[in-house]
Amino acid sequence: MYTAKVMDHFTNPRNVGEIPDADGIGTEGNPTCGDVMQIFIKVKDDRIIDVKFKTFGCGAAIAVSSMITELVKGKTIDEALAISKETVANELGGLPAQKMHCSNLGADALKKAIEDYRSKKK
Amino acid sequence: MYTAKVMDHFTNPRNVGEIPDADGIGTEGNPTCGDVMQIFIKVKDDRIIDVKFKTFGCGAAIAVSSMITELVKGKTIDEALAISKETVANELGGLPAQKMHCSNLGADALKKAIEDYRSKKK
Amino acid sequence: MRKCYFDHVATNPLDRRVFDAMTPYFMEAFGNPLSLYDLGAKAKEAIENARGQVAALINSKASEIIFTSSGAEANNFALRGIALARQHEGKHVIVSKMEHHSILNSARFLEKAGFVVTFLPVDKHGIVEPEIVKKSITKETTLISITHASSEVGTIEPIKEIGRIAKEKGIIFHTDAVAAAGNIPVDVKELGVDLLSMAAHQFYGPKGAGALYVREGLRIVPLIYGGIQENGRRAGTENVPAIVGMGKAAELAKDEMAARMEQSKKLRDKLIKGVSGIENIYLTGHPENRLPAHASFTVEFIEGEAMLLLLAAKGIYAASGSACSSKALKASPVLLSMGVSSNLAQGSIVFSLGKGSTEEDIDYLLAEFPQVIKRLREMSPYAKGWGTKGESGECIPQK
Amino acid sequence: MRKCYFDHVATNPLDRRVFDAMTPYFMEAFGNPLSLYDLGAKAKEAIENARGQVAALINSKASEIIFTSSGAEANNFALRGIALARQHEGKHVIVSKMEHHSILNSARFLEKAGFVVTFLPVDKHGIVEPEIVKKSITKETTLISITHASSEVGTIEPIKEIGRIAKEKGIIFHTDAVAAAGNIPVDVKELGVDLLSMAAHQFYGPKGAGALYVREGLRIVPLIYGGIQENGRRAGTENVPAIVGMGKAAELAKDEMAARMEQSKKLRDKLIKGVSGIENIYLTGHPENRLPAHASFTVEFIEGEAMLLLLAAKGIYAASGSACSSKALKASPVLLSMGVSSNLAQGSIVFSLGKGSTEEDIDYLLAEFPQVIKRLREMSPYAKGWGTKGESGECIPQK
Ligand SMILES: Cc1ncc(COP(=O)(O)O)c(C=O)c1O
Ligand SMILES: Cc1ncc(COP(=O)(O)O)c(C=O)c1O
Repeated sequence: MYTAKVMDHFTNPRNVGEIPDADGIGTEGNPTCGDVMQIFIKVKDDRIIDVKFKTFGCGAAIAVSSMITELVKGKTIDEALAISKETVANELGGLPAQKMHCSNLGADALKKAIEDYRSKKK
Repeated sequence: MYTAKVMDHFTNPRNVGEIPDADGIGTEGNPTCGDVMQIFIKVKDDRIIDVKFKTFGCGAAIAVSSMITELVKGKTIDEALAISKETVANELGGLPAQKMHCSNLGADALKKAIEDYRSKKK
Repeated sequence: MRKCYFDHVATNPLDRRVFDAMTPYFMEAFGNPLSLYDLGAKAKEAIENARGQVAALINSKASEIIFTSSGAEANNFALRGIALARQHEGKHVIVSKMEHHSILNSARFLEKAGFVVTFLPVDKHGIVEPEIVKKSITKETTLISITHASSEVGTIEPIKEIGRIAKEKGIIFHTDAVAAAGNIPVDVKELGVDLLSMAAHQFYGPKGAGALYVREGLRIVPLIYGGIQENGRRAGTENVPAIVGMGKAAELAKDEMAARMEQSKKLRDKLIKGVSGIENIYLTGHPENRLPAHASFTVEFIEGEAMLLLLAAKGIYAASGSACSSKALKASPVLLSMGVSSNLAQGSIVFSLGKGSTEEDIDYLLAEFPQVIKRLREMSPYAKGWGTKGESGECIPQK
Repeated sequence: MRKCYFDHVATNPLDRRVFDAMTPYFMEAFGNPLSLYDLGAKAKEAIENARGQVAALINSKASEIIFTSSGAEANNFALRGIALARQHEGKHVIVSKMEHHSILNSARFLEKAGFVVTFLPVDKHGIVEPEIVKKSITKETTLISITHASSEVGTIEPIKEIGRIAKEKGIIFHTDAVAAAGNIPVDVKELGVDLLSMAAHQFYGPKGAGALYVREGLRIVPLIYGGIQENGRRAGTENVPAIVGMGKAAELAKDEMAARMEQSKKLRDKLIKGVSGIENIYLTGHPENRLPAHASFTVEFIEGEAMLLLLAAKGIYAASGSACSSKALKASPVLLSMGVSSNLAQGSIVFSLGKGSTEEDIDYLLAEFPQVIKRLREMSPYAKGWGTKGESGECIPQK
């Protein structure tokens, strides 16, 4: 069902955890539907210098979370905002159709984290 | 489907043929339904001294015809009339349920042959 | 004793290669295709592979194949599934009198449910005339279902022509290709059909596996509701080994079709030629447009079941459409609809050859069959002819 | 790596003895049971023998068994066949919320066809209260269908008590015994049911074989129309090898039931005891009235599919009723109807043992499962609890 890449990120997820003094936190999803992602970012000079995640959800949700933290680390805020669901799915070698919609919440959680960071900065 | 006895009478039918100077001929059945039996009897001193049959029909119909000719040979008219469908079926070791009704016409054809004999005698 | 199985329209043995393809799925790769782990994925993959193989046999997309448990299920599904899905557009369905019971009785079920069904007549060769189909179409017609080939008389129907008419009129067109698929080339695009039924056991696949082709985008109401198997269109834990077997059998049928057809046709023609020499025997069905392995006759003055049994005693297996040989005790409605008289219909006999049939088998049949006929005619009160008609229309044997 | 198949409710491998019983019917005794010659008779005999074996498993007469292609087909057949046959007496049908999709979705089909369906609630253990069944009966009620045992939570329903109520009121009673038959004693007389569904693959028989028990004299409208197979009640060329396999599997299940049950129960109790030591994990279904091989849980703060995949990576095969693990992407309606909250339902996990399960398998599971839970909880934003409820009712992770 899942690609080898998905299984790799699911079984060996990168950047699991929280950032206690995060500059932004974003949460997306709903446990009653099965998937919730929480992304923590640390920003310096408009660049994401650290990122961690916590995820409640299926294999795809965990792999998506892991993948997006890898993609985003070291990127500028604008570069990070350009990452779409499709980018994440493609980087994972594809996701099953039914998982595209409900388990691919990484980009949304990231956007919320960036919003949180921006609202706090103001 | 058929008992060994039925198969024996079907594959080696007894008394097949016609009696040119028969004392009675009885026909029962309808080819559009699948089975027709014709029985020829020769009577002497109220006793059936010879009997032959011709049958259009399935294995059961042919076996029934053969069996009834065997049963009837040498019997008095009254004894012959006492032979029922059930007698024939039992002598054959049983017939499939659906064949009882439409292929077990021997007793009826025999009755008609006897009627024919009696009406000619008058 | 020589054994000649000439009843391939009834069913077929599994091809050894099909059996070998199936066996791993009974005890090793036994998983439920819905399961998420590797055992489930393996079963799922096997099904999808088979779907591709079946699709290739009829030139459809894999996604257009819905697996069923039999040809009869596929026919019920098609007829009722489309009639129900379209009932708001109209309630008129057209079938022919050549159809298999699974179509005819589904049609009768629809009648009870308030649909109007036209049962089209056929000509003496069992052909459904496209012009008659056209004339029977009304504003209410939503579905036409015509058999691709008859297993009883071998006739191949003008499906392409009827498909063109259906398309012109915007009517959904189903064909029961149970006797055709795997035995003659069947191409859903070329035929212009929207739905098509198949059964694996008709081409050396397993019993318990059938399929319905449903053209992409066509809505159909399920016959078996439940889980999301077959995209929610046919529920029940998939019969994985049987589906795998159907796929393999389809692949083999496709690869070997030309050779199988050529061989069958040669032997079949020899059979017909040989049998035609017997007195008072008639070929049924179309003389040319017929299944290549199919030879069917009516033999006058004797009855089919008796022929079957005497032939079987000689190791020759055949079928008959006589009343006594049908467990419903009715003469073949197909023969009657072709205008065969009901007493002649009792003498129906059908020989259907297979890929294992040989020239020697035919020689053996041609040696034995005339003797069987002779024996039964000697016993028949009609040996000299059907005689005169009695009051009730029955034949009175000549004295 | 050790392989522990703990998903016997999903499906089972064929028993080797069943496979051996089936094999002659693929290539040798391949005849069509309707054929009149010896090959047909042999197939017919094999089917009738299997019918007797299946009947013996549930204490019915052989003539009361109708073979189908699956449990789902048997359920569709029962529900729709009886509702239609009795529609002139009333159009109200009662089912429970514990039912399998093949019952629920057949019931919804009936609703569309103008029937009224009551979906009965259940208690926290998934029990359908007989008193509630009684209260829901109206003058229009013709059919009650309650599952014998739930494959999701293992609960065994009070079928006997409900049967008594149905009988008192003169209402036809069907039970879906797909998860029960072959695994626990099922006796149609004792249960007082009029119809009962089974599936062979649930007791080491083949996929593609199911059966519906229909009490003698009860009229049922066919689901699959066509020829006169199964006494005109279910058409289609019989899947002879699968039917033979179902018969053999039924015979073995009957003979070995006591031993299988005892062993399963012992291992299952060990499993439940071991797992119950983990924090925030709850048994689902009835603690005592449950299938002997069935252990099901909800694990708080993590999701079922992720558990399944990590367990599978350790060679442990299980099932889940979580939304993500269902291909319909909905959390198990059964769990929700038992009052399990929808976020907790995501942590559903089901272990079902089989006759090959061993003590060592349980030890292995008890060693690996807590680690899987720990790993996933470490990743979960809810590790410390579900947190507060947001406006839309979702859980907001604690900061
Ligand atoms: C309780 C119950 N009913 C019905 C079914 C459907 O059976 P099948 O998938 O064999 O058609 C199942 C399947 O597991 C089941 O558990
Ligand atoms: C033309 C045709 N349609 C349908 C069927 C039904 O197929 P099955 O018996 O496999 O369900 C048959 C069976 O031989 C057939 O010949």
